[in-house]
Amino acid sequence: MTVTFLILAGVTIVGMAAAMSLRNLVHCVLSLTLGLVGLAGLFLELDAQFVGFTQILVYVGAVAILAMFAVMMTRGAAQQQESRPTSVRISGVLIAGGVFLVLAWAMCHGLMTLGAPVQPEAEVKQIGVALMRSYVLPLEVIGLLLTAALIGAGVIAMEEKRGAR
Amino acid sequence: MLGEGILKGLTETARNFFGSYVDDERLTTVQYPEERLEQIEATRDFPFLVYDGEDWEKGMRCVSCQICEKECPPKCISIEKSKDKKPDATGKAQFYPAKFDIDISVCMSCQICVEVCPFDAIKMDVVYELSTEDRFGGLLLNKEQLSKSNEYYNKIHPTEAGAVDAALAAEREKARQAAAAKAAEAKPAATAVVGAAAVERDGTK
Amino acid sequence: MNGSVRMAGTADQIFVLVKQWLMGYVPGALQPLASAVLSVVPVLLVFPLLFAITTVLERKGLGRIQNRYGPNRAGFFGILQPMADGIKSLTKEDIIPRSADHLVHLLAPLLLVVASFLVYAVLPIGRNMVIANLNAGVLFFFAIGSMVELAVFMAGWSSRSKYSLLGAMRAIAQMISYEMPLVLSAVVVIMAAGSLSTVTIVTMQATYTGIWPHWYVFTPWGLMGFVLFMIAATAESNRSPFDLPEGESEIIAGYYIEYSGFKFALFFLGEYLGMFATSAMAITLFLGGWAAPFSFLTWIPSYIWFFVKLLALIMAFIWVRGTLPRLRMDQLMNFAWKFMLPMSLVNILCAGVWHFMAAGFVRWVVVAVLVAGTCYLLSQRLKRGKRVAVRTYRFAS
Amino acid sequence: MNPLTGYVFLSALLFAVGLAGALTRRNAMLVLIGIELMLNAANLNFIAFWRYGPHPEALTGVMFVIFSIGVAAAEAAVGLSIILAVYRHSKTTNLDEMDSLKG
Repeated sequence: MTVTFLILAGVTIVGMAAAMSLRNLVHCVLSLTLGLVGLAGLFLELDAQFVGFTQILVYVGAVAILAMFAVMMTRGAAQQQESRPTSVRISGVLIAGGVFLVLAWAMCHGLMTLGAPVQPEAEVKQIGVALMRSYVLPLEVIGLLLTAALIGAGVIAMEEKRGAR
Repeated sequence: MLGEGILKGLTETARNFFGSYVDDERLTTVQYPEERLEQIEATRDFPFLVYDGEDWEKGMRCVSCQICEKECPPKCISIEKSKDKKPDATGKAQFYPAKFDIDISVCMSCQICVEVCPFDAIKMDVVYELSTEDRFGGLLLNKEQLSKSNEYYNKIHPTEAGAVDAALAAEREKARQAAAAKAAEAKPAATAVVGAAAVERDGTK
Repeated sequence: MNGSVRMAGTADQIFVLVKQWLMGYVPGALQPLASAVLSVVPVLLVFPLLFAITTVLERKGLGRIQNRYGPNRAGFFGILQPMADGIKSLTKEDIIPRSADHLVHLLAPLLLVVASFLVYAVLPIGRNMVIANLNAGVLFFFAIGSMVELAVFMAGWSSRSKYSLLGAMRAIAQMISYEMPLVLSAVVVIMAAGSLSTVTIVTMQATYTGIWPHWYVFTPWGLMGFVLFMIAATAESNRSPFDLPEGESEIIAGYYIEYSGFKFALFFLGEYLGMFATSAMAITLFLGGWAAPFSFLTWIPSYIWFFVKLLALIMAFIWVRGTLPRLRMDQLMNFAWKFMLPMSLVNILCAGVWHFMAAGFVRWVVVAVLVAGTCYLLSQRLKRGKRVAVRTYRFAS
Repeated sequence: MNPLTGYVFLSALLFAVGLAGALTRRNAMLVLIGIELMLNAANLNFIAFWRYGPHPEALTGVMFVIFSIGVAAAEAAVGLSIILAVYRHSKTTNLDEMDSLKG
């Protein structure tokens, strides 16, 4: 439990909580970005350099910008007042709190018995070799998935032609 | 081939770049405070008042007719007519402007005041370094600042001023002749009147 | 002979040695902190200085290209111009629009400058002169570089001005479109070097056959990759001819129109720092980093070579800016998606072919034909349906 | 305290925050962001277990996270484009108002 961990954890939690509770959608996305950067920092703290940088590249560079674009393009709807009944809100928070309690309880009773941590080596080269040897099928599948998602997203978001229904 | 035009453009700019160092003809920029372009004769910017002779107060051509004040599109001229009359350059008693202000920060250099002036009293100047630190008063010129001699006018716009001077001289000459003729006529006319009266008198007789 | 080599070595490593000597005076507990400060502070000083030099060089160069003098008043030949500009921007009033989002408005330029400075951490400026030799250095570079888009969006959105929002949208669309060719054209080098570490990539290029260096730009795929990388870098740093996001004649200054004074200067600084960083990355990936161009020139210190190459690329940027007119939005997007992206993908394929063929003349010919042929086909496709003719103006005479 | 506990605890907290957001907000965009948060919480778990687990050399956790990030990116792209398409059709991003099956 180092100071770095505490700071990064604080940044992450504050960012994420703000992303879920702020009123202005753009502020939500910006604080989400803050939380994701904090999370990337946590990955770096855990010696997973490659994953940390990938996290920043994909989430900050692509997903946050994408969300931003979506927010700007649906601006007409953003003005509507958020007025969900209080009962729904309270029950939602209660369910989330319950899930957290269950997870925390499981943690307290489950995983205290792990061995002493050894410094793992996650050289980028090893990751590459693993991707090309033992994980080559998932890699292909994810490539296919991303291509399908790219085309699909383009088709869905494309302007519908008049009369072509 | 893709990029052909880009290469052409790049060679052109490179030629400009190196050419500007060897060939001074290419550099057309005038380094302003040290060197200046000669002004063409038709240059104009802000109006000034012309006076004849040596003393600006005495020789002022303006008779405070206030036509320019009325015609000025942005209303930058403000004139106060005098109560009394003073002799002008030709010695004739005339009204004169008690106050004559032009706010050249408002003036748009349209030259309408010059066009409408029947006395050739207001003309366009060519000075341009007029910047001032006083934001409100610095560009509000009064009668004294506006007055400039006819010689100055002849210097900045020789052709135009020559024509104006000639026209004015002709007019004054005509006025003088008319006055002289009148003066000359006045005597015979007076005798004629007297004569007529005498005739009448005679007739009634 | 030996002495001169050692002398050259000392000159080459002078900054490293100075740092070691200074570290000798630092108590043990503070060593990591002092080391970090000693590595970071020179970078924080040198590159803004380079920014100052570049602004005056750019203005003078553009002036000469257009047959003007350029700035020549402040100081000898106008070299003090950046100082005058700096003082001016520092003393100017800092205006924030009333309806702006104040916090985001303040954070945007800071994020831009911080992100621009962060990428210098992995750029090797000379032999043994890099702040952090990361395993995934190239990835770090692109990851941090992508944060610039966020700063641009924050600036554009928080100003509450239609021009800045338009500029930000244009900038983001452009940056996202060109980020893909940028990364993909860098992939060929990563494939060849087998490493994501910038230091390893440069070390691999710092060897010689005879007098000729092993730079990646001297291979068909390397040359193509370099060209693609530089085009994408121009677009990423919003420079002419890709300066739609801040096109002065259309949307005034784009996303930073509502900024003034020091914040405006920060945007300027961040933009130029980004340009230097991508240029330095191009040098690192394709032009051999700090390596000398000929084996008999290795006695010149490595950092000097780095900055010579950097200045050469900056000159190229200025030259291109002085030459090309601004692209239209559809031309920009067409070029990114219909030429740059397929070309960089084919380029990766070519690099693969190169890797698996035996070294020799045949490999050269095959890969060169592949690259040039694809380039030709794609450019024909790009030109299709377009009449290119000398434009005549009816009333020009 | 075991460092692993801290990470897992944080991950559970992030998951709960994401869940609460997805359940209480009714803007489709924010629900999507909440789901992203839960995915990220799981990623943190993977990395933490990889780092402090018995077989870090197997790289399983890292691999899982890399694929998870890929899937999340695809999900975000498709999800946001669906939101855009729905918005274009019914002029709302409010989930409660998207209650009509008729096109």
